[in-house]
Amino acid sequence: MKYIIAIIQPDRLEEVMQRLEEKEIHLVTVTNVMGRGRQKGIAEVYRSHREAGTLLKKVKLEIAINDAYLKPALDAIIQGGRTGQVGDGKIFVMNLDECIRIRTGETGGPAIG
Amino acid sequence: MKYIIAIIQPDRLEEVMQRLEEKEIHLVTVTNVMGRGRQKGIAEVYRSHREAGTLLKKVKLEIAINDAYLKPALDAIIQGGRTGQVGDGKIFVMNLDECIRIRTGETGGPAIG
Amino acid sequence: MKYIIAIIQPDRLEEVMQRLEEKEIHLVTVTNVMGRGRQKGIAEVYRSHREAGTLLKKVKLEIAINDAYLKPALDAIIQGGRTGQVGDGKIFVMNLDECIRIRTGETGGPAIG
Amino acid sequence: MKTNRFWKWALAVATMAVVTGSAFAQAPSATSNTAPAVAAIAAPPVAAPAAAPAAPTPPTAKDVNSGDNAWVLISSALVLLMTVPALAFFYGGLVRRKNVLSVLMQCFILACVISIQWVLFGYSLAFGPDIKHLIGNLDWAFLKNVSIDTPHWDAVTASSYAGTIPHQSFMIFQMMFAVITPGLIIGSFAERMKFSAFLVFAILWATIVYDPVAHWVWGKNGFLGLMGALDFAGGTVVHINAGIAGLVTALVLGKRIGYPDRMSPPHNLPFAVLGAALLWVGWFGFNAGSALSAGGLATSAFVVTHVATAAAGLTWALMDWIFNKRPTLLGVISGAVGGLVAITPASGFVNVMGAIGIGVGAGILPWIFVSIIKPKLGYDDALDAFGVHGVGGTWGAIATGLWATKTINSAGADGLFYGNPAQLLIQLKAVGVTIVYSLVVSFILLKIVDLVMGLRAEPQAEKIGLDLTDHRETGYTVLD
Amino acid sequence: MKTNRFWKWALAVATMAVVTGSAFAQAPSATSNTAPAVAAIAAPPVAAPAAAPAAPTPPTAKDVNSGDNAWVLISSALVLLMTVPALAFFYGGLVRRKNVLSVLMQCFILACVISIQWVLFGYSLAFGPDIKHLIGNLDWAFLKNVSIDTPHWDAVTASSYAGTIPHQSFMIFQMMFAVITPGLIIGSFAERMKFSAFLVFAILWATIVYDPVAHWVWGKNGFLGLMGALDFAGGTVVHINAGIAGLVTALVLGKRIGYPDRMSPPHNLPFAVLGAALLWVGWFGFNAGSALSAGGLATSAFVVTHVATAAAGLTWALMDWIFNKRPTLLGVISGAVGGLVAITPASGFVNVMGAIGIGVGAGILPWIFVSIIKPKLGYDDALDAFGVHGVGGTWGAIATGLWATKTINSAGADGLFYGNPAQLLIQLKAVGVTIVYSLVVSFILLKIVDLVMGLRAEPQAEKIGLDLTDHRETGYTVLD
Amino acid sequence: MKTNRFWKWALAVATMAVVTGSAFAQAPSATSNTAPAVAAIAAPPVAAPAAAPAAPTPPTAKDVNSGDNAWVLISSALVLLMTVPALAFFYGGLVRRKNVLSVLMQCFILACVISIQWVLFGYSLAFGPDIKHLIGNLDWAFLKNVSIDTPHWDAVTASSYAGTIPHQSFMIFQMMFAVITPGLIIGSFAERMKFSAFLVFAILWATIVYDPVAHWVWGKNGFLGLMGALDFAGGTVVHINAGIAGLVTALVLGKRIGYPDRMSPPHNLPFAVLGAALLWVGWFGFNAGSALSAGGLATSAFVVTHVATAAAGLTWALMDWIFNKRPTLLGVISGAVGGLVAITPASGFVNVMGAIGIGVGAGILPWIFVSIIKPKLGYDDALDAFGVHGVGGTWGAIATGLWATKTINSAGADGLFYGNPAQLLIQLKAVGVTIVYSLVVSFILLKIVDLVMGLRAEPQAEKIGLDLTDHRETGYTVLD
Ligand SMILES: Nc1ncnc2c1ncn2[C@@H]1O[C@H](COP(=O)(O)OP(=O)(O)O)[C@@H](O)[C@H]1O
Ligand SMILES: Nc1ncnc2c1ncn2[C@@H]1O[C@H](COP(=O)(O)OP(=O)(O)O)[C@@H](O)[C@H]1O
Ligand SMILES: Nc1ncnc2c1ncn2[C@@H]1O[C@H](COP(=O)(O)OP(=O)(O)O)[C@@H](O)[C@H]1O
Repeated sequence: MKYIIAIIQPDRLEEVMQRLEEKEIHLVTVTNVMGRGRQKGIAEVYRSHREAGTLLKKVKLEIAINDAYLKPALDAIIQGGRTGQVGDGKIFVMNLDECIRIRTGETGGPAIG
Repeated sequence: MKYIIAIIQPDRLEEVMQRLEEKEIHLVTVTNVMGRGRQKGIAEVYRSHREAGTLLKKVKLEIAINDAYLKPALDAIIQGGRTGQVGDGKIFVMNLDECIRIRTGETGGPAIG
Repeated sequence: MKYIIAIIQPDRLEEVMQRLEEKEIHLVTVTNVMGRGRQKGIAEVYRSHREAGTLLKKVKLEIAINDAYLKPALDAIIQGGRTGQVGDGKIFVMNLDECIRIRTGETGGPAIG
Repeated sequence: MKTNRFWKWALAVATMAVVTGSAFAQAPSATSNTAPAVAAIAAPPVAAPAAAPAAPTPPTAKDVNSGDNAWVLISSALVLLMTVPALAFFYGGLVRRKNVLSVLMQCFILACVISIQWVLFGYSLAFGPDIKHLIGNLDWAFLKNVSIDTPHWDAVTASSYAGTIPHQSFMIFQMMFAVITPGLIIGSFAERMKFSAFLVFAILWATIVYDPVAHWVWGKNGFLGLMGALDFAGGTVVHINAGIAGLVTALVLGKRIGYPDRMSPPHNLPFAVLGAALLWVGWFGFNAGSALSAGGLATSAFVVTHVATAAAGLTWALMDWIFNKRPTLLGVISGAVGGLVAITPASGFVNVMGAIGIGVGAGILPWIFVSIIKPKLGYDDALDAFGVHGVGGTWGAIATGLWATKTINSAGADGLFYGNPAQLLIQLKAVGVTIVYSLVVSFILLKIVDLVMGLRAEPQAEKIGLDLTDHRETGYTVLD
Repeated sequence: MKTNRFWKWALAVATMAVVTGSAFAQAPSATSNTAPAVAAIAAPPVAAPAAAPAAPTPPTAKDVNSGDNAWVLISSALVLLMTVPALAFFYGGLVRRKNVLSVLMQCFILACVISIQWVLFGYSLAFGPDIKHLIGNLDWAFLKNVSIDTPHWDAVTASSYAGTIPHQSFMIFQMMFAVITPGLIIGSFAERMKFSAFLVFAILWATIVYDPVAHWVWGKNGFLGLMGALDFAGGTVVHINAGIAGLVTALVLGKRIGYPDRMSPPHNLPFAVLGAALLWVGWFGFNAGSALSAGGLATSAFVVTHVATAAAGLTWALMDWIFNKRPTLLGVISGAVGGLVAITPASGFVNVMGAIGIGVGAGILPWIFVSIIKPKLGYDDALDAFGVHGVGGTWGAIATGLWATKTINSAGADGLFYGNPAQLLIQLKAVGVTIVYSLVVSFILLKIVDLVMGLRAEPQAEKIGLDLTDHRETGYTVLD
Repeated sequence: MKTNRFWKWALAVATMAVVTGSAFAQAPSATSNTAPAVAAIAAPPVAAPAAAPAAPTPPTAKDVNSGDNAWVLISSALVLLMTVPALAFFYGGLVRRKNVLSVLMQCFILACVISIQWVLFGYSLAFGPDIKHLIGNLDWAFLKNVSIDTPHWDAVTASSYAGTIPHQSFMIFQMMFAVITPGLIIGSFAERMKFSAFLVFAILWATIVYDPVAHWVWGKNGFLGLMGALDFAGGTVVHINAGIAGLVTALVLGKRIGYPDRMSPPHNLPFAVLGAALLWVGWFGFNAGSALSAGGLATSAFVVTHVATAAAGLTWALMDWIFNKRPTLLGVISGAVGGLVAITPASGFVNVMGAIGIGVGAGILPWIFVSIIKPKLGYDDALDAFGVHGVGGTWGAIATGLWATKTINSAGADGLFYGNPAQLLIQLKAVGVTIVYSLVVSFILLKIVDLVMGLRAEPQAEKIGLDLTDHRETGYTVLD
């Protein structure tokens, strides 16, 4: 089992979700985050005082997934999230040791979906 | 050492926190998240325009823990978080390589608690 | 590759970011979180009703990094985040299996930076 | 499916047709040309709220004083402001995020539905020609006989509700009171009452509780008014009335799930501050507008309203500081609202030092109630509608019997501190009558509505929040 | 670099010098001592908006009635309140988080820039001495001949815009209308128009569309007014005019990226409620203030405004309840605003039952338009400026021709329901003229601005949000 | 523990007893029947603020003009609105999330505490019978001799503060000025001053700085007024006074931790916009209300206030556009507030073109100060109370000496541009006196408070935020 963390542009969220859906990956957790990356932020100005503005709004997706679904999930995120411009974000994949469904107590692969 | 990520219903937070407390697990980090799962959201309607509303408010707990405490922690979360209805959420467990207490610089098991 | 999760005091964020910058670690994702730790919260009072107030505002940093940068990153966070008082927070390190840059499709070490 | 749709449309169209038709049918009788044609030379405008018996000539359009009318109109606007947005935000900021819209919705729909009730029959019940000192008759239903350009005139008592403003100005000013009173109750049952049940209850309560009580105190020949009860701007009619109804509702509905230990704090305290501040500003219309003219009485009511509020806000802050170690913002605004409530019945009868006394009491008594007594009794008056309006209103009605003085308002009376203990007794009687009536009738109405449609939201709905379950909306987006 | 800086400063200083200089130069002619020295005994103040022809003596300072003036001044303040903060928050709460400031900015800058336009020449174009029934001349530019202490007097028609208040009181009251009208259009093009293009368009539109239409209807000898068109407070001039311009803008600009399926819901619905509530309160100034005096007509306009709003809010809620299963808060406030819009032209001419009829219609027609027709047609009127103001305004203008009655306002006319079908025709003509003119000229202006500077924000800017790209600011911080 | 509790309660009860007792004791003397019984036929109401010497008859209740009184009462409500919620939200939106309540609390408690100070002795010090042109005596303490139904009359100068409204109307209007002035200072020391120290400082400052300066300029026989200084609505008394005090506080308290590089931007810019918009609306009460009547002078003050504000908002936007590439919303609202400040002293003396000149200056000068000079000097005037109020107020006071003209107000004077350079000198003197006095005394008061209780919050408290550390509350919930 794998745990995918993806940081994407906020306005790509809908697109990515749809692509995941198409690949039958329905379960996902989404968080508002701020990111500092290569993309230069737009400097904000308040009463002529410039704020560096290095942190940009991003959206984080977390998806726990069985190994068989890893490739489709990554493809979906890349297809949905790519605009080709700096700031598109990253996908991180970690090993997931265990997964439990709270409602039923199921564990492992069956619990994940 | 393990790193637990649990997605639960917002209104079960207090209950879960209390159960963890009872098992002497005091340290936890909480985040507001939105989740898409099996639970169907309630469609919102704005000027007769229906919003799909697939993302529901959830709460994410993160707990870094020594292996001995893993079982009690999982039990506490399951007991506190279970309502038996779809949407109760998931627990994910990952391996934790290292843990450092910023204040003291302690590392490993002793730093975690 | 490693995945660093650090929970720090909100008002140390700028300092930590600067220290990371100095060590040429530019990429980071930041999230608002609430934490329960050893630090006692300040009890809030509403119309004489005391709220326990165990959850305190914290900031979470996530940094994916090549192994060579792990030590400098940890140092930067500790230096920037330490005040010596309870509540300074923790750093957690996990193993990162894969990293993909959405924009280019690059993977592994080169994608991380 | 198709047929279903058809019937819905038919219903909608029929509704419109009926209203439109009736509008047309009623139209001619609702005009203003009912003023007597007698070419009487009008008496000079009288500043006192009850015209002196020495001026028995019915008023004509020439009596309308533009300054007085401007004041009452702007006061009416200020009292609407008190319901939406002021009360809505005061309460809305104090509930949890998931219920903010439900509270705003309740306030807003009241502004709609009670206004219609009022022009259809509510005003006539409350202020129309008296039936046995208990209720108005329906002569003024649909605003028949309520002139737009001549002041009201009551032939029986040879007096006017307001001798220098058009009758409809008085009507609309009073309408805003009828709107806000059921709004105050919301504070007690917030976060757990079904919207449909709320709506039915509010309409019934406005008709069966508010309208009669208003008639007793303020209507020409109402029995509490005849008895000599002093209530300048609504201590009994508005605040005790609503406060008691709130208490009953809180008891009948039961506690919110998780009360008292697992409730979140106010989700947006600045909203509550915005509401409280606008309540303060709007209350000048409520109290000083109740002079129904822009002379010295309005000035005096304005001043004492402000001073009592200031004193009460400060006192609550000090109570917090002394007993809870820190002055709190929620405390200051609660105190200020308590002060506004308490000075309301007294505002046309007391001087500045009386106002300070009333304000200090309004900072202490509700504080004790909310901080000490309520937790002991353990019922869930969610936003302290009873604790602030019921307790504060009772204190104010009694305090009027203490500090009232004829040097401020010759049409009023002296209170205990000015050598007239009888007035205190009268005030106590009026308070007692209002409490008993509101308590009993509110209870009966709640039980009826509960039987018919159920008062309380489903537990699941309460957990998810009423915004989503009752209205299919959320207050704020999370993701951008 | 240094030289660049220098020129910027030079520009700034020069601007100031020019304005300051012109201010001084113009100063003497802008004073008030232009009132005729004739020692005429002034006629008693006349409450009706158009003075009777039997009183042909030009007014003097003694005619100023303090009650009327107080009412018009506070009404002016209320109408400003309608633009900032009311309209700004009504619209601002409905857009996405990333565009909230862009909407607030548009409203705020209008309050600045149109006010200046108005004193420089706008007022003179709209209300100044008539040229061929089409436009005012420039005699009142820079407020020359606009007295601060005597009422307006038009020698040609031997009548006054407002016989009991200083001419400048009338001017500032009308200014607030000129400010809010282009503000209403914002609802149509929100979230995608470039700020610079917006600003240029707004100034042009105010000058070339608003000022003439205002003259036609309200200016002395304007052709629609002469024709007998009734528009008490701006159904054609303000709401149809802005609604149509909104429709055109929505069509010319095209849809927002992602519309209709991937738009987020309102980012802060309580803000929209705050805005709607303050619109309601402010609208009393708009409508009842249009009586330009504080007598019975103001009272009547106040009452019908309130009642129509209540009826419309309630009706929209019921429509939602019937057809969408749940009453919504956004629905109630949309209905209320629709009711305010629809009663506007009728507010000085109809009675309470007419108000209910108009309100019910204003709850149904915009509902149908917004819920059923707009989605079918598929254009992106972002916040329904056309759906609410265009449709509601048209309904109101027509309904005035149905329910108007001389029993309310003898200076008005009877409508169809009172036996005068001719009035309905006149109303339809006035509506038609306004629609055509606003449609054609708005379209031309938009095309010109598009050619010169481009109307629409870059797609990248639209995605990031206009707050950051156009103003370098964000509405709310995320991290603390 | 028990005893401790006992004493707390004893303290609370004692407080109430004392106030109640004194309220009763003072009551008789606070009534209104102190008006001379002379049955003088009252002179006709005079619109000019200072009654002409040709009307030396003391006024009676019959002189009260309902229109004027309505205007002054609603103006008083508007000026309260300026403090809460307007100023509170303007400042509250600009600070960081963790300090929002501390700012709201400061504004709210001022509305409470200064109001009490004012009725107890503040009003008497500022406006009571003169002592050596420096201060009022205590004859009007507890509002003794301040009538609710007759206008003020000063036998010495045979003139009235306001001849057509009850004395208490004038008193309450002035009270709102006394409330907001220390409120303005908050902008300078926001986010770092201890609440207790703030409270003590504010009360002292109101008494020792505000009351005397108000007396000098506005009190009968105050020396700056006698000298001929023109300050219609408070350029020196309110804005320079508060601005300078703000500068001193900023310097004495030192910078916030992390200033200037690590401060977050405004946490809720829409709140600041809400505040600014309501300030604009409320300021009509401030300036046009200062006419103390609803005639031509009120109209003129209303118009120039609006126009100057519009011009200043627009100018700041243009300055931003030229020098920072983009017009900003914070810029427009800062400019608008600057314009309101600058026109304040001039509002009863200048015409519309003067208003534009003043407005443009108010958009440029504070901009330069805030954008260029402040960063160079490096002190931390957190929300630019000095930059906007101090600088804008000084500009306005001076500009009054440039553009004032007797054609607007015959009781005023001509300025430099109207051929009277002497007036400019007088204005400069008044400005100088105010600056020096405010600077020196504010400094001494701050040092005393610092010695006694410490001015500045602990560094730890500053980091956590004052909401939690000083008030045990948070503005918004995160979870839920
Ligand atoms: N190594 C990393 N660790 C944590 N977050 C990262 C890392 N790299 C990128 N991110 C996140 O991804 C976002 C986009 O990265 P950026 O460098 O701007 O674009 P791109 O990936 O297209 O080069 C960043 O704002 C940050 O939130
Ligand atoms: N595989 C997963 N990856 C990420 N998040 C998940 C996953 N499965 C569930 N979740 C989270 O848990 C929440 C609850 O899941 P849901 O399927 O609705 O309920 P249940 O677990 O009771 O079947 C989801 O809203 C989502 O946030
Ligand atoms: N084991 C843990 N698991 C998850 N979060 C933790 C853990 N330990 C600490 N934290 C986070 O770190 C924050 C600071 O911890 P705390 O115990 O207060 O301070 P310190 O680390 O200085 O002893 C907590 O509020 C919590 O958010």
